[in-house]
Amino acid sequence: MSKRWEVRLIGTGGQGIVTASIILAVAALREGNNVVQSQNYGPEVRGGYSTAYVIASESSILYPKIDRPNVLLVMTSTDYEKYLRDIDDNGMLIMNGEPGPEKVPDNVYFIPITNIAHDEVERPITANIVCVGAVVGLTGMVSEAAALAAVEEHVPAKAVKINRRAFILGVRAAREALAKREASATS
Amino acid sequence: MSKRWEVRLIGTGGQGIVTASIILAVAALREGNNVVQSQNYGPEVRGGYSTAYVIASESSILYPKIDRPNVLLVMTSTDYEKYLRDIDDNGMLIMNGEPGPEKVPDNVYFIPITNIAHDEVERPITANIVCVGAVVGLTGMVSEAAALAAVEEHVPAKAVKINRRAFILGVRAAREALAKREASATS
Amino acid sequence: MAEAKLLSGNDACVQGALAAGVRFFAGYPITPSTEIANAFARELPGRGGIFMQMEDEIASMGAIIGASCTGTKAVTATSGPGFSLMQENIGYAAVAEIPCVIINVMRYGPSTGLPTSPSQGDFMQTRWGPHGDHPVIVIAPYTAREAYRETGRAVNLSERYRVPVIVLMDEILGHLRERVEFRDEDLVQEINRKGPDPDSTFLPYEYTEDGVPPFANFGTGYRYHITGLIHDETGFPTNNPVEVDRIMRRVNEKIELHRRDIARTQFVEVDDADILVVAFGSVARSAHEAVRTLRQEGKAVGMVRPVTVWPFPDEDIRKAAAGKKAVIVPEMNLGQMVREVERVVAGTVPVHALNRIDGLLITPQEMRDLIEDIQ
Amino acid sequence: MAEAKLLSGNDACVQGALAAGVRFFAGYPITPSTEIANAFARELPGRGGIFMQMEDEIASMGAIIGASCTGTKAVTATSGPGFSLMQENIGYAAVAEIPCVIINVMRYGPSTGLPTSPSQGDFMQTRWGPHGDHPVIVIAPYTAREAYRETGRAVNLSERYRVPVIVLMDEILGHLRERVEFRDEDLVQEINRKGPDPDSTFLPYEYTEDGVPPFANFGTGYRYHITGLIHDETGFPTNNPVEVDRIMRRVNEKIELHRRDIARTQFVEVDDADILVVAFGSVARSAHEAVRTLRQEGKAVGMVRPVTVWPFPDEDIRKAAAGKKAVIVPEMNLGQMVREVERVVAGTVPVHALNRIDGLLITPQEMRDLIEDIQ
Amino acid sequence: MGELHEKYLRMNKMPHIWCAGCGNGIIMGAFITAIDRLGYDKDEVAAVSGIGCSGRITGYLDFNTIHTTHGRALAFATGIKLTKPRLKVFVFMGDGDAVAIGGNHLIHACRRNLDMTAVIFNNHIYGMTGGQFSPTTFKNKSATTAPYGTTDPDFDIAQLCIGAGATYVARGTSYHARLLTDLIVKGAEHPGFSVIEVITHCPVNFGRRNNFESPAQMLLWQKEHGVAARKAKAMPLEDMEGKFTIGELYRSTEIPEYLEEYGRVIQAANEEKQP
Amino acid sequence: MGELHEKYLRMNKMPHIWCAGCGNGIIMGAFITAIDRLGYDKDEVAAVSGIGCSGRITGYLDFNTIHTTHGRALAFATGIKLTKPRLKVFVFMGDGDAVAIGGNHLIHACRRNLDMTAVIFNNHIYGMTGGQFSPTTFKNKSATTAPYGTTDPDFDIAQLCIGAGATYVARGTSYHARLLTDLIVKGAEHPGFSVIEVITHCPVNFGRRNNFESPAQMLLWQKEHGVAARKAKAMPLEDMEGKFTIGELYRSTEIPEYLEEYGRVIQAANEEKQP
Amino acid sequence: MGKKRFNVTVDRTICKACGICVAFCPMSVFTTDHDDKAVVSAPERCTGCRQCELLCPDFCITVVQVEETADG
Amino acid sequence: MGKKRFNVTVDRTICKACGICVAFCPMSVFTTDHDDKAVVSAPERCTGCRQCELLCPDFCITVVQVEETADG
Ligand SMILES: Cc1ncc(C[n+]2csc(CCOP(=O)(O)OP(=O)(O)O)c2C)c(N)n1
Ligand SMILES: Cc1ncc(C[n+]2csc(CCOP(=O)(O)OP(=O)(O)O)c2C)c(N)n1
Ligand code: SF4
Ligand code: SF4
Ligand code: SF4
Ligand code: SF4
Ligand code: SF4
Ligand code: SF4
Ligand SMILES: [Mg+2]
Ligand SMILES: [Mg+2]
Repeated sequence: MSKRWEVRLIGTGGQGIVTASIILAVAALREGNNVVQSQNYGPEVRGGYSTAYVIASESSILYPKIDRPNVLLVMTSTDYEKYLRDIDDNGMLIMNGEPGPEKVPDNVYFIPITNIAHDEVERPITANIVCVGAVVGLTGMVSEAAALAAVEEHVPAKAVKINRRAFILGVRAAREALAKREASATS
Repeated sequence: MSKRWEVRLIGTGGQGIVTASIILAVAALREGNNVVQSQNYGPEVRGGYSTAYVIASESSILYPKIDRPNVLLVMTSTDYEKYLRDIDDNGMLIMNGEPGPEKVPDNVYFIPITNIAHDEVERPITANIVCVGAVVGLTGMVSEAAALAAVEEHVPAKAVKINRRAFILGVRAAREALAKREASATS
Repeated sequence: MAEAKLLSGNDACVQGALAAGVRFFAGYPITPSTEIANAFARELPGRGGIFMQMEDEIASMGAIIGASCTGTKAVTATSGPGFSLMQENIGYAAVAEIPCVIINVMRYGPSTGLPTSPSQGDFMQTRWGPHGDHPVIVIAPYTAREAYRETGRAVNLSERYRVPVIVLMDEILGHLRERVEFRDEDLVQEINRKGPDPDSTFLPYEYTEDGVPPFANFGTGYRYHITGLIHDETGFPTNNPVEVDRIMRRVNEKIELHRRDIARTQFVEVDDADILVVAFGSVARSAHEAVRTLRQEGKAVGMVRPVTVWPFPDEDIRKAAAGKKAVIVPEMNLGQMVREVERVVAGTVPVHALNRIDGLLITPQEMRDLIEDIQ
Repeated sequence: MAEAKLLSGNDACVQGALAAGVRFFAGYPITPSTEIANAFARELPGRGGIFMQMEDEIASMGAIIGASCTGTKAVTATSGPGFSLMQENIGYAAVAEIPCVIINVMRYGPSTGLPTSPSQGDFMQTRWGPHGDHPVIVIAPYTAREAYRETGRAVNLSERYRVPVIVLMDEILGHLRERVEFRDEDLVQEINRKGPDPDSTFLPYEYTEDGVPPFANFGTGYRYHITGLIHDETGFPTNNPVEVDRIMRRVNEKIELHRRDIARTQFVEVDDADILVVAFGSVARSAHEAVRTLRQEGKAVGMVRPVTVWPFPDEDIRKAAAGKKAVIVPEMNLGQMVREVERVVAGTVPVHALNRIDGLLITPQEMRDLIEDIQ
Repeated sequence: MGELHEKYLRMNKMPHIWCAGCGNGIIMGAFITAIDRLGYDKDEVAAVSGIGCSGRITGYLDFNTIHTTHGRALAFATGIKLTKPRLKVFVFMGDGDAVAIGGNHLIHACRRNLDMTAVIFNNHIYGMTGGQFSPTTFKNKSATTAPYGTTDPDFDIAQLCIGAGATYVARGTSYHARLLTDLIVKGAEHPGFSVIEVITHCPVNFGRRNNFESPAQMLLWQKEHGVAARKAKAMPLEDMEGKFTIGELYRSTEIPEYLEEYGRVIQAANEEKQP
Repeated sequence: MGELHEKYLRMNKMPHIWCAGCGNGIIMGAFITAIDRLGYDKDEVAAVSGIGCSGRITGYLDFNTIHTTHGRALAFATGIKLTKPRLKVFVFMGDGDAVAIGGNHLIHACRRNLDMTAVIFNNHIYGMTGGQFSPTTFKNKSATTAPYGTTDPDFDIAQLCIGAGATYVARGTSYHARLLTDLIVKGAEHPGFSVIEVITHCPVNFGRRNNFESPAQMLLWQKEHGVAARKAKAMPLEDMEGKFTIGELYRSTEIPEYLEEYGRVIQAANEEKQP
Repeated sequence: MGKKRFNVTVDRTICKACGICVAFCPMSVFTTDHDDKAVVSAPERCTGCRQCELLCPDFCITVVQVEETADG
Repeated sequence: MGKKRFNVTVDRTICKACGICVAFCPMSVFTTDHDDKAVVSAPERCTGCRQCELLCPDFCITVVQVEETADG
């Protein structure tokens, strides 16, 4: 890991966003990085949206907040334009869903996370793990092996298999998106 | 009133010492003086001894405490020697009771306050008013009229008469003590 | 009220509060403040008011805030242990901007301490007791007459600025009785909180020029919301950083904005003094006495007495101390106000603390001794 | 404990406390400290300890004092509103000299405030919250690793000096998880309170050389009395001025006497700096970051961070500030620690406050901007 | 939403922020229905709440509303009622709010008998802080502070209030919404302090952790475990095992209302004034 | 003083500072008699008190003693008992201490059922602060904060405790000193939390103000108004008017003792540790 | 007597998909959509008991009586 | 049966003159002195009921059985 990763995930309470961010943090930590992970809640722990983030870096992390992340994943909306200004100039934006007909900027990726969890994993609750897969697949911020190990550690013992599947499907979707982007770039 | 009067009364809880000091204070106030009156209690308002004091002066009274009073009246003991060092160099000490056989210093007066209340007024509860009379009679710090008016104001309506009597008996005892002292001084 | 009377500090507070229109008292007994409750119990019911003995000090503080919501001027009185328990709700009154007055008759702490001994150990607590930044006004009278006037003023300031105001007494002042003869300037004027303007929409936490929003008393046709959560000008919770910053600055800064009206400082022979004593409350009586006698002996000593102790009179002290040989700060604690004086004079004048924590009042003689030592 | 783990600030406190031998926790849930209660609930029962959820924070504080009387190391955790409620009993622990630890994970106040937003608004309250003069030790870690170590140290200091120790966290540190890899110096050593000397008569509040009396745990054959009234060395109440003065000076001064052991201050590139930042807690993370990047740019900026925030490191700050062009004090409040810094530098160096009260952390960039402005 | 909602709720604050399926919304509905039935003028109603999910209700109700500190709602309400007795005062509290930190204020309110109505949202958990057990959590339940299951005995709020001298005590549920409205109406009309405990449900912080698959299941539990007080009397004790009574549980008019009685103090004071 | 006093009291603190005729001394005598009968080792007894005249008792008892803050004695005691269960813990409180400021801790102690014994000195007044009315002061009494007579309704402490779930509740008086000793013994032996309310008298701050000419008269009042619980059951209700029951009022063994039950938590935690 | 008919509507924008109406409508008037939100699938079965209205925590449901048919 | 005799003593130094023993001794064993303190005036009447011991708030009274006379 050569750069400082600042990854933010936006979801609604109960979507497992916090766990996803912890999994990313643990994976990065296992690979020898410094990490800081945290989250914001709505009023006390009630309703509304929640955001979680991870900072990972080889050097020590003092300032524990993210101002403009270099990776932003949005579970709750497909309106990517609203979020473009929130990310770092070289940042990547990952939206949950299918892109519209219009041309999408190069740094924006659409991954149908909920759909994958719903239709392919057949367990909507695993959306957050699909999400981990997508981030890892798109960014390579941690190795897939490290990420998978972290996933297995953070899900209930009896749900390891299904979550492994969710992760792999997330990674695969990411790879496909990358390939498509590359294709469209070269075309 | 030309001097600054600092009068302290020592008694036990329930002897009406505080009321006595308030009466002296009100009398002095009515005569146009500045006054400060206060008291100490034992632990919270419980048991033990209590002391009350009055400062009266024509000029304004800032420091509200008495270090060495110029009048000290002790209801609880006849051991005057113990108290001599507590008073001002020109101070007067008034003890409740009869003097012993030995010669008593000039500034020490014995007034049998409790006995007067018990035997002459026949109301032990009026001892504190006898005490007011004694102080007024011995010191002249306020006029007897002002003191009597203050007494009448501070006792229950139905007990005015008996307290008036107590006051007068206190004054009388004081006069007698003064006369005796003068006699012995001239003899 | 021209006739001279013998009035205790505690009773004077009650009289001052009543004169300023207080009609509700809720409290829980505690030495040495109990006489205040006793007097309110006697005085209020015959004046259309209510005296309420609550189950504890937390409830007492809650009840006076509730009473104030209906537009009733409300007071509680307590001492250290009870005052400590009131902090959370004092913070509530501060942030929700509910007028109310808390009389703290200081006794020796911490904990049960010495219940009948005086102290000035709560000086800093009156400023910093509740969690979080909050506005405060604290007034410390030093005579019964001033207890009357300043308690009345406390009620008025709380109404005018929608802020809890603390009257900081101590056992000595609370329990002593002294001659009080009210003059015209002592007469407490009743000041009422500003109400909503009937011609415009009511915004419960509106940004007005004076930094103080209008208050709609409950039951007068304005249905709005009061909360201890940080709220916007509508009174509803917000965590929008811009709104949060804006309202909390206003709430805190309104005190500074009105410092001239809120502050009261007494200067005694300060101008030509070499040595300055800074003292408050009962200790200032000793200090004043020491100044008086030293002046009689031709010594150039003066005194500054913060009557309003919070906001601390930074400028008054700074100016008074300028060019003096030394500043002396006597306190019945281990040195609390002296920290403020040190901060304010910022090294320009040597500052000497004179502290007593044996439960007794510092005497004028002690101050004289220290002054002689310094000279 | 050598393996790196992801640990939250709140969990780190729990781990540190357990390592120092804590076997009792009593608390009442409150955001953002609740995870501490949750973790103790899981960890204690399997280690011979007891987790107790009390009816409120007052009871929680009472219960940990009671537990400490039997010799059990005891902790509670809370945030602003609960911390305000604990003040009376914290004063009790201070004057009765009962070891215990209170973790305050600061949130935005006053009152309910912004329950999930960080703040440093309780800085002064940790020093002055209870009525009356009282000793305090307050430690403010800035990383999870330090939260572990300093909570352990807090337990030890409370045992060694018989004083309540406050661990002052904030929402940011409490809720973030970060890499923690314990080194040897982090290992918490268990320190136990000094017991009675079996060869001499036990005096519960004996004047010893180190100013700390021996503690006899309840049920070990010493039948003595503990009270929150001012007591003499036998432990029984006294109001003898000489005794009162003596014991209360000892109780308060023992902190100063052991300052060297209690104090911990971090100095970051201070010596050759022109500009000094003084910061604590999470804000110090931003400050440290700012110093790091400014140094990379060749700017002579340094930082002093009080780890032990109370007693305030007067000397450390004074020395560090000497000769600097300016001192900057960034805080997530309206300016609390800055008052201490001003007092201490006493006008020798200009002091700039940088305050944020919108519920967000001050950024390194803001500090850089201010520093550039000053230069 | 219907007319009732538009009349009594602050529509610009809707939808409320309570979680999906949370009982609080149902109780709020039952409450405004009661107010409508009582015919109170909105300007003359004061709603007071403590801190907790339940405490949020005052933000939505279009009355004179105040959201106080945790556990202290009744103290604030006491000050309001005493100084403007004309106001109809309703106090909303959670179980933690009312009987953990606020227990003392509750029992003293019961004792005093000042004419106010307390509605206690008993969801058997600290909802807002994320699922710690409360003094009403049953045994063997899971909570964040009871990872091994709860062992603390729980309060019977109604019994507690009766023991404290309350003059009107009722228990409803969020499931029995019509009954709840009735009980609130009766409580409000009772001259003196009235307590309505509402057995309700927190699907997020209680249900999920305790094997309730859905909010509906939790309502079902209420339906199956709530037994009408009258019916319960006729039932053998064993059949009531694990169940609870609902309806009016206690009512007495022996103790006069607080302010009525305080009138004697005022009278005595006034008499003393004229010599 | 006799052997008993010398054995259990700190003789260097005698005579105590309670006022002439105060009931507190009588209760202290009954208490040490109970301890003697129970045969407890002095080193193994912890006595905890709050603030008030009654709270002073711990200064005189020769055990492990702690005089806590006003109203909080039970909270401190809970910490002591939980961490050294071997100790026999007794908690002394005044009426203000126990049911005004301390009411919440009392009801929670009743609910939890931790094995301690609370002795409440109910003299129907705040003694120490000089005679303000308390939550147990009857109507129409005079107090410094009730110059026109009290109008607040009063708590029945025993009913309050029963409502809160207490498993042992008894009431004695300072007059019935032998009975009081019995009740303390039984309370101490009860496995769980026990409350003994003691109707006692404050001649100085209650008696004087309320037409009791002497302490003896106040004891007489207790004698005449305290009716044995068993006898009361057989009496027509009218005859009990203004009277109160004494003796054991409630006892149940249905609810397990707190620490016993907590053992389940410990067991579960230990089981989880060994996989 | 005439059979009453009711118009049942769900405000989908505020429905939180809690499933309560689905579970408690005695006539199974509701089903759920892909987001688990309530859908009025069989309004004709509605008897106007208003259980759904009373139990919907989000006040999404309105039941209005439409007409009275006289074919009884 | 033999009639028991008792030695009743009052510790005058600690007696607070409350009058309780005087009022409650069923045999009127006590009277008061000029300070209202208790005086054992008729010890021979004592039946050893110990009411005085139990009710004296200041633990001033001791009742000790002396001897058993056989003149019954
Ligand atoms: C003094 C204080 N302590 C703790 C808290 C934190 N807190 C907020 S709500 C709550 C309890 C919530 O439970 P409950 O009262 O049952 O309400 P619910 O959320 O379940 O409706 C707590 C402990 C607080 N706000 N103030
Ligand atoms: C927090 C707090 N509030 C108030 C007090 C003052 N105070 C001391 S004792 C007491 C009440 C005494 O009454 P009670 O508990 O009945 O005891 P008693 O003196 O009658 O035995 C009070 C209010 C205190 N010490 N602490
Ligand atoms: S946490 Fe529970 S009580 Fe709170 S809103 Fe959600 S479901 Fe309702
Ligand atoms: S004031 Fe009353 S309770 Fe206190 S010691 Fe005196 S008589 Fe007893
Ligand atoms: S009113 Fe009754 S029948 Fe009609 S939809 Fe609602 S619950 Fe179903
Ligand atoms: S009950 Fe209301 S919120 Fe729940 S599913 Fe039905 S319509 Fe939606
Ligand atoms: S033992 Fe009985 S009879 Fe004898 S003196 Fe005492 S009270 Fe009287
Ligand atoms: S009962 Fe005791 S204190 Fe009272 S008069 Fe008799 S001997 Fe004296
Ligand atoms: Mg709840
Ligand atoms: Mg009492």
